[in-house]
Amino acid sequence: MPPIGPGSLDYRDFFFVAPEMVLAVWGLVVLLLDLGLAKRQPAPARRLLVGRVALAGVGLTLAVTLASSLIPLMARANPEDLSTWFSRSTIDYLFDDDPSLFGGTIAGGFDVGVFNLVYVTLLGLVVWMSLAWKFTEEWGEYLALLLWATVGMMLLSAAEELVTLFISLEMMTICLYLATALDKSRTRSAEGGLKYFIYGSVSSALFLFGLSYLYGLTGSTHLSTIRRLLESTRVVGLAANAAGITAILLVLAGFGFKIAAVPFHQWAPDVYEGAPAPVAAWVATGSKIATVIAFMKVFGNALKPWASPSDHILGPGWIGLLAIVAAITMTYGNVAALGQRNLKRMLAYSSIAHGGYLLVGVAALGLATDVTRAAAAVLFYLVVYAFANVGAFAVAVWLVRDKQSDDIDDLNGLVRRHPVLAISILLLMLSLIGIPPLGGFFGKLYLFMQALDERKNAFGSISLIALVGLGFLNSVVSAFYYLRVARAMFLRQPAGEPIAAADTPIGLPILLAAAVVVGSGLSPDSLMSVMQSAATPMLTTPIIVPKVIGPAQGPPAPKKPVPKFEYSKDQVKKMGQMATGGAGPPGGGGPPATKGATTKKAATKDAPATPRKSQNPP
Amino acid sequence: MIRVLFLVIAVTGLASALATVLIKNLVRAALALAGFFFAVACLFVLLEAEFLAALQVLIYVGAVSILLMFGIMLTRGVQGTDPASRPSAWRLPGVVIGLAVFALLGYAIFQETGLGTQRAWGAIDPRPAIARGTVEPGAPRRRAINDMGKVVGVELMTRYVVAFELAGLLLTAALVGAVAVAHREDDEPSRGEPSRIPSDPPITTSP
Amino acid sequence: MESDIPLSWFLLFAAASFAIGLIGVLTRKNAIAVLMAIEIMLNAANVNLVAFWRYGPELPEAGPVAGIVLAIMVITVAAAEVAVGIGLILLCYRRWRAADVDRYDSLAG
Amino acid sequence: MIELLDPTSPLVWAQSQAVDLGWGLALRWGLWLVVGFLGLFPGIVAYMVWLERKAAARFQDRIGPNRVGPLGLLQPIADAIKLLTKENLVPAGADGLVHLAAPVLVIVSAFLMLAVIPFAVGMAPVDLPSGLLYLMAASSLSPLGVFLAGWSSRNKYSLLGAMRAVAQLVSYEIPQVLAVIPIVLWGGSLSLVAIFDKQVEFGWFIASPPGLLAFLIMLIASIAELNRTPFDIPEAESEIIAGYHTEYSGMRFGLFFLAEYLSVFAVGCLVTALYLGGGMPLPLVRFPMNLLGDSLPRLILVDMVLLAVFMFKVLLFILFMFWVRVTLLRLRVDRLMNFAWKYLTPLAIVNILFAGIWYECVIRAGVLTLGGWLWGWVVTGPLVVFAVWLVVWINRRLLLGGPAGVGRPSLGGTRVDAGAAPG
Repeated sequence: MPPIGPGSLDYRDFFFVAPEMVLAVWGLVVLLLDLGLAKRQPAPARRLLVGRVALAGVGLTLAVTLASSLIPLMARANPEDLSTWFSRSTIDYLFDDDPSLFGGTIAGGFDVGVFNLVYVTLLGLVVWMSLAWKFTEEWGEYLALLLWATVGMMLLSAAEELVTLFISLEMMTICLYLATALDKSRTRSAEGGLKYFIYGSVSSALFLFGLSYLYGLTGSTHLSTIRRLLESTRVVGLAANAAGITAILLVLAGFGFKIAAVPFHQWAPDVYEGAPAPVAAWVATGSKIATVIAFMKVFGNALKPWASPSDHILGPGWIGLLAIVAAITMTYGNVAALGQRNLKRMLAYSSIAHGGYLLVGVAALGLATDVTRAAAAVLFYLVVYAFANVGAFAVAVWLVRDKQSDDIDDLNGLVRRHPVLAISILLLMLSLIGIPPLGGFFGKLYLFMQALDERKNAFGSISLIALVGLGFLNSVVSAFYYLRVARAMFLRQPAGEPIAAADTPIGLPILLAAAVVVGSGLSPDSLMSVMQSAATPMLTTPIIVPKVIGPAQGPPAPKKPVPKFEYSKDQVKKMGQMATGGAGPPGGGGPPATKGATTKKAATKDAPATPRKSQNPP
Repeated sequence: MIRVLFLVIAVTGLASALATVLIKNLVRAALALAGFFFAVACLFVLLEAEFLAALQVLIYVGAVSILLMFGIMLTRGVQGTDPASRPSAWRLPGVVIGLAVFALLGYAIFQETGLGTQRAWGAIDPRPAIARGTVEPGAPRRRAINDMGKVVGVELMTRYVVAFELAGLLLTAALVGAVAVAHREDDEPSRGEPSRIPSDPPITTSP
Repeated sequence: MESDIPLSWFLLFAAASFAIGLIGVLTRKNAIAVLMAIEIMLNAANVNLVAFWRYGPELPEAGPVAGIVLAIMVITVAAAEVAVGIGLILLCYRRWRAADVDRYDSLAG
Repeated sequence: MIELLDPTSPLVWAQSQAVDLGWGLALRWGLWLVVGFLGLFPGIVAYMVWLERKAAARFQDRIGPNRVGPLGLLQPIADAIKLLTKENLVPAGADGLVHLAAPVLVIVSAFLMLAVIPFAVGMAPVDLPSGLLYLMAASSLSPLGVFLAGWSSRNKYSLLGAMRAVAQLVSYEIPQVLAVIPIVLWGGSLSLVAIFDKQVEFGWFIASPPGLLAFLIMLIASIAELNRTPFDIPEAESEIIAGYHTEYSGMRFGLFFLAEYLSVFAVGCLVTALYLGGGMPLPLVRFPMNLLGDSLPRLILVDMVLLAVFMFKVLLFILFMFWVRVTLLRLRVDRLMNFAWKYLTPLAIVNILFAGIWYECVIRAGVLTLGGWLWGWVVTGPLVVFAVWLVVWINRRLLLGGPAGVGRPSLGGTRVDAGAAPG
């Protein structure tokens, strides 16, 4: 029996999940500080102290995230620079372009680094916003839950494998359910939390059942393996595969719930309204980014072969489903938002609508020939949307803090008192509509262009063109309700007591969000290029060679002239197709396990095959 | 023989599941749920995953059922019945949807022919027995693992280490959050009094 | 061994209990009953996972116990969900003195 | 034929971790349950009760049962007949079905626990590869039974008792499980047989500071799990009549009674098998096991020694329980909870770390050496003592140091205001 050596786990892999680890530990620190040392302090001082410590933790995580994504880049650029700090083997490890960690369960590529940065920045804004006023007694728990939810998000967008994906999805949502209900002075918060919980857990159950079918169909939980297997099998069309359709429907339902796509959207308005405004901001932005990325990975990578097996967009394949859902979602969201006077509720419906636009992007991804561009368009949209929405929720924080309500009418005449902020808010709203030259415009532009570019088949293009047309129409509709905010700020007279000045926790997110929106509008290409480099590792398929578990350390066992795993010819052929993505039988039928090797990237256009990790010994 | 065993367990399990869904008395429903959990654990044993069966009993029957019972005790009359419960408008559509889902799933199961090297789901062929060592070459089908605890442990500490740690964090978060959410503040009313928390003003929607 | 149980039997059991759970979610009003129905659905998925693990192929890169590990994670998540659910239900119960989902109606529109 | 496969493949490695599981196992299991159910367990319990009554009488300067048979030895049989012939009363308004199911659940839990105990070589009724986990699972059934018993009786004392019982059982389950983890770590397996084998090689597990601490935690938690004094809050006669089984009579009460004593016996067996080296008579010596050869007579001889020693240890454990029962007073509910959560649980968690250190010092080497063993003591002993001191200190100083002067309950007694005069 081989001993269980520590070598089967590469400890260096933890380097790439350092931000998550810091954040997780910091959540505990904040919690213990609040319950322990800060207990004796008077309540306001305690709040401030704990909040600042949490912010410091976010700052630390930001630094760690930067380090953990920059050091590999440096190692790749000039390995000698690092030789003072790291050993040769570590540099080799870092130099390797291999994006997958822990036997392929987690990705550690550029995409993860970029989105970790986005999450941590947004989290910083959300935590800062929370400092604006007192809305919960359970302050330490609240902050810890926010931080932990972020850990879930970061890992969700890094997961390459269904077990990790499922658990991080749950981590994210369970923390958010709880955070939603923490405002105990309002009954709506409790109700929102419970509704979120019930809808969310039902959707996880559906999602999980879909995953179980996916596992049953393919025998693996790794996204790349699933994809390879589906690609190697001649897909006749999903109609012939009812289990496949069922799996897709269930997984789609799960994701649909989380991003509030239409048949599953009922929770969103209630939760946004009920939750404390910063939590609502985090539900609307962070969880949406993470879910959409996971969505893209599962559908755009693992299930890509099932996107549109026949030449027919509405034919059997998930693109048709997605197109229909996208169309209904954006229309419903925009129409329902028209009637809202409450800012948070309006934002909720508008975020449903934005979910619809994003689904157009994901649908285009299924049909795309240039996958990275399609994915980059979605990512671009996500980032701009997220920043604009965080800014908009900061306005909600402002209203709630001063007026204890969040009606849009409370913004009346804001431009007289706070011209800078009013203009910033205007910019955010314009960006959310998609007015040039702001970031939102380019987001929509890229998204729709991508959908229009697909010329794979005629019917598909026509449907996507129709979707894009609907999207434009919807953007026009959305102008009405977004501009209602602008009208209140600029054209109405202030009624009643004016709104008090915004201090840093409110002003900073608004200004920063406006800056991002304007900046991404001024030079969309640079952001787009970053997103493209992020999309490349996200959707290319790493080939996972089984990781050695067992006698991994010590001298290699003396080569016994043994082992031939003898398959019948037929099976060798089949497995070869599986292992190489249909590129023919493997050379010489060598043993499937290469010692220490973890992954090798599939040959893509711009990613040449890189040397395997352990083949360059120190 | 083993098929009969399966059928007995399956029928018991489904009956308990139905009872859980149908019985009005919540404590009895929770008891039926515990029965369902136990039946599922028995199925795990039939699937030669007795490690998981033990986990299932330990966590579901030992902890989750108890937690649910506490929840029932704390939220309604001690005997668990609620006279105020009204019939749901969703009853008929709910049942129809459920049956439709079952029909779809059943169709999917029997229609699935297997991708790649895999067998059809509806195939009736014996699984490889739990043989120690003997592996028929050329059959990439799974054999059972007997010392599951060890194998799962190693897997959790190598390949799935992130998921494992995250599960720990998730439990911590759930514990902390549930306590924070559920603990009673001093100014809250005790049982029987109306809530003193003012209800929020109605939400305005323009026509 | 002719008397072995076919895979489809396990799958049918799982499908049936999933459907029952879904019916429960859709028809029950009491939040705790809904929670119990959700647990049934999660368990159904677990039966699927373990059955697929047992009857499935051995893919070298999938790991020896992928289905089992996912099932363990599901059990963990289910335990956490029950704790959270009971906490939230208690919170709402104190506000409304009722545990029925359709009584919670301060949010609408 | 396993050699035919690539030895580095995880699948092959997984396959090689084999202990057989199959119909033979099921058969042994069934046999064990039948034998145990019909004769062995009721007999053991009957004479445990007799022993307890005798022992308690001695402690209290009485004589105890002495009327039925010599030394009252037939008393348990008379009691059993009485219980069997008494009428089963089900209170009006009680939930009949659940009322019946509850004691059954409790007794089944106790029975199932005993099925994996390795009494001697080849004498584990069932050797499950994850036997310890199975054992924990079986013992976790009983809170459900207790709860249902209390709920179904429709009696407020029953319900109170049940709520108390479940809170207590669930709380003390945590240190109990945590205290087992060092053993799993050292034994390298969840199988109790494998754990026994490891103890043959490396000495009793209690003969190490972390093992000792784990044993103590396990002991205290077990007393609480068994609802015995000083943790008998769920059935405190002076407060809530008889707790959850107030409304039970006749044989149903008999089942609860049986389950309670059987659990004591089962926990005694468990503790013996896990910490006290099973049937090994001496801590660091392989004594009867080195006599083991291929011949059957030798096996029988060794097994007799092992079984006798095992039963002696269990007897000592049981007597200890009786002693505790007549000596200590009942705790208050809040102190009980405090003790589980603030003392036992943290200690048990820290102890896992110490167990790891002990593993590195002693067991990693693969063979027991006196030097390694002593080194392990030198390293972990002070750590354990320090940890115990630290936990007590934190609880006394930090957690109780709240607003000045207000006495908060702790295990160590209610604090008295400095100025307040005693009495």
